[in-house]
Amino acid sequence: MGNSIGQTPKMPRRGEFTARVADQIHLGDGNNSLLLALAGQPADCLAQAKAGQFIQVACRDLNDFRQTDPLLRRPFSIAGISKNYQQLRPHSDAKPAGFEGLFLEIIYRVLGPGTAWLSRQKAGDSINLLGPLGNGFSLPGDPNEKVILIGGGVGLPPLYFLADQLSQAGFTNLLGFAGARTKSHFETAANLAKLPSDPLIPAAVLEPFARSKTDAILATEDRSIGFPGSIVQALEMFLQKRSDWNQARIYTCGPKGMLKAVADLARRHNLAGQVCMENYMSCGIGLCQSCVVAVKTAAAEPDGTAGKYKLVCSNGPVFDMEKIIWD
Amino acid sequence: MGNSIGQTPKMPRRGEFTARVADQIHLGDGNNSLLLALAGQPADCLAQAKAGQFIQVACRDLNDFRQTDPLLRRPFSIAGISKNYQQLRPHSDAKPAGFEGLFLEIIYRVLGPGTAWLSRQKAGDSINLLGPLGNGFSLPGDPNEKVILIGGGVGLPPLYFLADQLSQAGFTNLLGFAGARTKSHFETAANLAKLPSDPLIPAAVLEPFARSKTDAILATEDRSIGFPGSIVQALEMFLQKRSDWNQARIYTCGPKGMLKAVADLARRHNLAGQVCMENYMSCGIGLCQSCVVAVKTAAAEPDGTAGKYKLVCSNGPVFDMEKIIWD
Amino acid sequence: MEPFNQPDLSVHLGKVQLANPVLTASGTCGYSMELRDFVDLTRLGGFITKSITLEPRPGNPPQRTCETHSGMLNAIGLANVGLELFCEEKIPLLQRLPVPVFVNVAGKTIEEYVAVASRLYGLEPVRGLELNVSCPNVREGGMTFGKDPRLLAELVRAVRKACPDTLLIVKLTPNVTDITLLARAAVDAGADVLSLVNTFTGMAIDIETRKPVLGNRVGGLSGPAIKPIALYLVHQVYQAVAKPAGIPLIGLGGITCSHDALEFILAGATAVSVGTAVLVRPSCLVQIIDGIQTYLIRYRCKKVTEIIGSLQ
Amino acid sequence: MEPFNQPDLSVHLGKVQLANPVLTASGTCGYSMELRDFVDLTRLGGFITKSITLEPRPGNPPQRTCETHSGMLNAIGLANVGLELFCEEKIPLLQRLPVPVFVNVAGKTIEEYVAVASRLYGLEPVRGLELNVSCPNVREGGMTFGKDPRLLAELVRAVRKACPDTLLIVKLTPNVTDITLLARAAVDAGADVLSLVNTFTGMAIDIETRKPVLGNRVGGLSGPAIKPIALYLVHQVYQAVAKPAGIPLIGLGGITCSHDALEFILAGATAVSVGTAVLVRPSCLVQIIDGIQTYLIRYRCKKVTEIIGSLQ
Ligand SMILES: Cc1cc2nc3c(=O)[nH]c(=O)nc-3n(C[C@H](O)[C@H](O)[C@H](O)COP(=O)(O)OP(=O)(O)OC[C@H]3O[C@@H](n4cnc5c(N)ncnc54)[C@H](O)[C@@H]3O)c2cc1C
Ligand SMILES: Cc1cc2nc3c(=O)[nH]c(=O)nc-3n(C[C@H](O)[C@H](O)[C@H](O)COP(=O)(O)OP(=O)(O)OC[C@H]3O[C@@H](n4cnc5c(N)ncnc54)[C@H](O)[C@@H]3O)c2cc1C
Ligand SMILES: Cc1cc2nc3c(=O)[nH]c(=O)nc-3n(C[C@H](O)[C@H](O)[C@H](O)COP(=O)(O)O)c2cc1C
Ligand SMILES: Cc1cc2nc3c(=O)[nH]c(=O)nc-3n(C[C@H](O)[C@H](O)[C@H](O)COP(=O)(O)O)c2cc1C
Ligand code: FES
Ligand code: FES
Repeated sequence: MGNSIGQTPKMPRRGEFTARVADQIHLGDGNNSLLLALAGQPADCLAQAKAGQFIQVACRDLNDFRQTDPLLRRPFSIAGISKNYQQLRPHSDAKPAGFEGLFLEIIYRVLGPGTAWLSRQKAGDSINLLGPLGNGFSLPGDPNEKVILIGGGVGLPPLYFLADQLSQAGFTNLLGFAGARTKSHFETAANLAKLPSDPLIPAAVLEPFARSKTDAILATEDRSIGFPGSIVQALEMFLQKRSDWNQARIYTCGPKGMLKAVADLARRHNLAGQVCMENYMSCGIGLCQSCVVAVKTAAAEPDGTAGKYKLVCSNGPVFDMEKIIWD
Repeated sequence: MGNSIGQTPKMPRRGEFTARVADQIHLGDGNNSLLLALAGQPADCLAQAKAGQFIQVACRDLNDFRQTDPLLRRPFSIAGISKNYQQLRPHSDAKPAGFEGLFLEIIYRVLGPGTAWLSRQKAGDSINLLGPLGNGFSLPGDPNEKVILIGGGVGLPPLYFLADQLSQAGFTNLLGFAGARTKSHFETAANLAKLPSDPLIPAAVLEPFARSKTDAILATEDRSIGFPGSIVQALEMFLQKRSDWNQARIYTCGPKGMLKAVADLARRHNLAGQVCMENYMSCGIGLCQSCVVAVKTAAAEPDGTAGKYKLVCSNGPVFDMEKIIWD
Repeated sequence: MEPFNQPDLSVHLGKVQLANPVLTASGTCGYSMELRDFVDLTRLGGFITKSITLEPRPGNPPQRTCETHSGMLNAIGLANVGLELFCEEKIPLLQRLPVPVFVNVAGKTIEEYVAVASRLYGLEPVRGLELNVSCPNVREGGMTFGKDPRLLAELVRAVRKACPDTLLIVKLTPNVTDITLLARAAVDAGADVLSLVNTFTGMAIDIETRKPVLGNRVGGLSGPAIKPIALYLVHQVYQAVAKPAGIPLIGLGGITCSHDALEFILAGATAVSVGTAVLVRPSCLVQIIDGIQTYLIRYRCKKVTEIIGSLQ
Repeated sequence: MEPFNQPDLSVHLGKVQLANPVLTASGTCGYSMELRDFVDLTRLGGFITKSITLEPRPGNPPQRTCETHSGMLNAIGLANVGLELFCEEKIPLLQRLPVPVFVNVAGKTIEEYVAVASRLYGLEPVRGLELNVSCPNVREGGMTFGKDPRLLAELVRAVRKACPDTLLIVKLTPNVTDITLLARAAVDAGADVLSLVNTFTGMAIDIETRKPVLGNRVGGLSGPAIKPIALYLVHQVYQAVAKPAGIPLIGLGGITCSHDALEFILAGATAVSVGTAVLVRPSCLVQIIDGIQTYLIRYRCKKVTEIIGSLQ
């Protein structure tokens, strides 16, 4: 199934693969979860992927040379990887027939032609991808450390995957902060029955966090559910109330405004953390130099980014929070 | 369902419509039959369509302005029109639920990006079309006249529709000549059990002709079924044997080489007839002047084609055979 | 008075007022009657005809067009009925169109342009002339004029002299090193309006026959593929020539939706023409008008003229 | 001896032999190591690096690229590590590549071009230099050289003098009225090979912010959208300059598959470069090589050189 071209015999770090759609389910608010199946040995490098890494998905049939619009691939964070279908689809009874090997989940929001195309793909259809790309989150050294995962909208998927990996690495003090525009974003993923009356009390409300025993706090900007306001405000208020979390490590992903607010909060509270950046990408693999972000560094870098720019696709997408120049 | 923009209140001659896919079935040899459903009054002008007319089909979602490849519409002959589903799908038990109004059939071969897209459309999907376009065949004045319908490959569909219309107009001496590369072209449409041992004896072998009581003679170039060779050779030999058909009117559609051979044969046998031309089209409605074919005329024409060129899309696609300059 | 919330879409091309900024492009919209079953032509800002030449022209040998990625090549070769038949048969039809009509004129020599322009001068319903000095597909398409500022100025002066108060639009070719030189030459010689761009010279090869796909070997590229280049050229001409000289521009090249049209307007186009997209979906013309209106309402603009050239 | 049915794909760019006609394009393939997980680089005909300038360049402010219909705009601004770091860190990596390497050189002044070229002259594994005189995105991109035949000749002569027997490739811009004038100037001044085309200057506007999408306001258009124009320019330069002068061409602009590559070869390109398509799918490079081979077998050609410029 998977194929990668021009690989050296040893296990490749990453490559080009043809995945098959195992299933696709509609979440709330125009979001879909797409489960890709990859069979065969070449997919092994994807099994090693770290949370924060992403894949570049061709949102058209690359073998049809007569159709080249939309031209470029689209980047999506890996939302989960497992050889066990049930782990990624806890509510499904059985694995869809005919799919073996590795399952890789992406969660995306339908915005333009690329995601519209993705949303039309059905079980059994082929999808070409490059991955795993970029550098993932680095986990804290001590599994007893408290960890806060804070994300907004389509910034949440890499944090779900991070919670999986932290949990597998023995971390138990995990707390998710999930923000969205409105409650329908959480429609299928949240167990609203478990929602505590005080929105700042963590609970096992959000399924993709709950699967790795991570309680969560929700916030919606239209105040329709959870904390009324931005998820960063929620974190701010939470930290004021809960001094036991004042040393927590912070991992975040989401829209740029949110990331900046989180970085700001972390600086004020003297918390260390990492941010998973998004940026406009044309290649995702360090070829085009599109995806630069300004970082606090002076000297020219050997990787082709001279001076203040770093490539989100290759040097990131995960960066230490305090390194980013937020403008 | 159907909508046409900027129409005068009286019934429009033609327009832009949004049809829904009622069903799509695979015929042999990479050919598909697509049944479109059009509801509501605007579709009335399509109900008036004549055999030989065609529609221009957008083989992408025209409302997604971010995706413009393949850019141009694709022309397809109308293969059948009916308010009665069963007439176009005699072998289906019941009309698919949810489709009312007019059914329009096209039969096409998957060749490039446009037809590949079409082949992926499923029941319920929307397809935008312009039609009915061009001028159809003109029927002989006397319903007792003998009529030969000779076509090759994807040139057959307009002849199926013509047989329907001739039959409805009371013609009974109809004979179909159907050529293809190989027998799989006729896979689902032919009733091979009824195939006579002498391939030049007409029989009710081809379903879309048989539905209008038109016997047919088949030919395949790879000699896998029917007359071994080209369908024009088959007609030539048939006319030699059957002098009773020596006054027949001829209607033809197919690849250019075949049309030229038919026109040649008609000239030699002194038979009158019409040819339905195909040509590379960019608009299908007389705007771009792409689709010219050389015709025997000297003076400049008021329709924008000066001198020797006529527009296949607007002056045709049906022309009197002897008018075409075959080069 | 416009009703509340209905922005004023009207614009002026010189002394001619258009109800809205959306025009047809020359050569893709015939003489208007071809379109009427598919789009409400009374909604248009204006109509620009296919190029008219002094003598009728059969056009180039087929294949005349060919699809490319998000675009198409054409080498029609200015096929048209010629001036006399145009006046006789098309003008009466165009008279029924309740929107301003502009006739696109092409020729081999200055004399030919002048002959056609003089004949059309003052003829109802012709509200202006668009000089095609940029057809890449025939030697007679005026491309020599379109690439040489001195020749272009000579041509424009001659037509201006023959038609002193007609609205004179000059349609520029993009196939030049510096389009602003041509724009300036046309304006200095008396053009009232510039339209840009015509097609880009291009080619496609059939690798099986090893021959060019088009009968004419080369053709002009149009459609969404060229939009970024066309938009840049409109921006450049607006900044360097049109804005300082107070000359309105008609922007075109790859427009398929109101989003595209608005990009051209923000870049400095007073009006836009739609060519290739009309071949695909005539009703896009009306959708573009409606989309511009929706945009203006969304941003609470009272008039479309507020946003012309408002790119920051 | 080639085994039966295996056509000879090798071509010569001057004295440098390539195993096949497929090269990377400058600026879309990094310094090669970025690609190795996705494509077998040993299969390539040759490798052309990102443009190198004398000093390191951070490049333009983001947003630096933007997708368009079947194409993309880029305004990277020649971001690169600069000559010294290139020699120190990239050259050793390029040495491991078992295919001919060509370094693309850009500069503001003739002196800068000469300084970079002289430093690279004779350095292993550099088999030739490609002069970028056509970057639309920075004033220092050499575009002034690329548009003026006299300046271009001066530049080429200076580099030729500094590097007497290096393979000298000059990469032309398509943004000119008559590309053959530039081609001829480069050849007369000592270019061994011409490569064409670089990107077309273009623009995209965000209608919500009313600002250009790109930080640099304008950028260069590449990808399938431009293929018909690029192909025509290669055809034109081949007929007017390259064929009579016996100079090989590297054709590029929108190539994504072997079909596209073959069109360029039939039009007169001895080799082709692939840019934007590599950003999408690095393995297309190998698919293009294989596709050319299949085509030659299908038409029973013994050598790819048989079909170069064989357009009828
Ligand atoms: C490292 C990374 C990880 C991402 N992970 C996810 C994810 O897990 N789930 C998800 O829904 N989205 C994710 N995104 C964003 C996703 O790539 C875009 O939503 C998608 O490309 C939109 O494509 P489209 O064709 O549907 O819409 P388009 O019409 O192309 O774009 C819609 C909007 O998205 C922006 N956009 C377009 N292309 C990109 C791009 N390549 N990078 C960033 N923004 C873009 C456009 O500027 C526009 O505003 C990620 C982006 C990056 C860079
Ligand atoms: C009046 C008319 C009626 C037609 N009726 C039928 C029909 O009933 N069934 C059917 O299968 N086909 C029919 N065709 C042909 C059909 O339009 C083409 O097969 C189709 O456009 C191919 O599109 P594509 O994107 O799949 O392939 P492409 O890759 O675009 O084309 C594949 C081949 O078809 C040729 N072609 C492409 N576009 C056109 C075009 N607009 N007109 C003619 N040839 C073209 C190309 O030159 C190429 O050789 C008809 C054509 C015309 C002009
Ligand atoms: C089929 C076709 C025919 C054309 N004929 C003419 C013409 O006769 N005169 C002219 O000035 N421009 C002609 N053009 C150019 C268009 O008016 C327009 O400048 C160009 O196509 C770019 O706009 P578009 O991308 O919207 O099509 C023609 C274009 C096409 C596609
Ligand atoms: C992201 C990007 C960066 C580029 N950088 C350079 C460069 O540094 N030097 C150069 O000569 N050309 C550069 N180019 C131009 C390409 O080499 C090529 O000429 C152009 O993109 C057309 O080919 P394509 O359509 O195959 O991409 C760049 C193109 C792109 C898309
Ligand atoms: S997206 Fe191309 S270098 Fe990062
Ligand atoms: S296809 Fe455009 S005029 Fe016939």
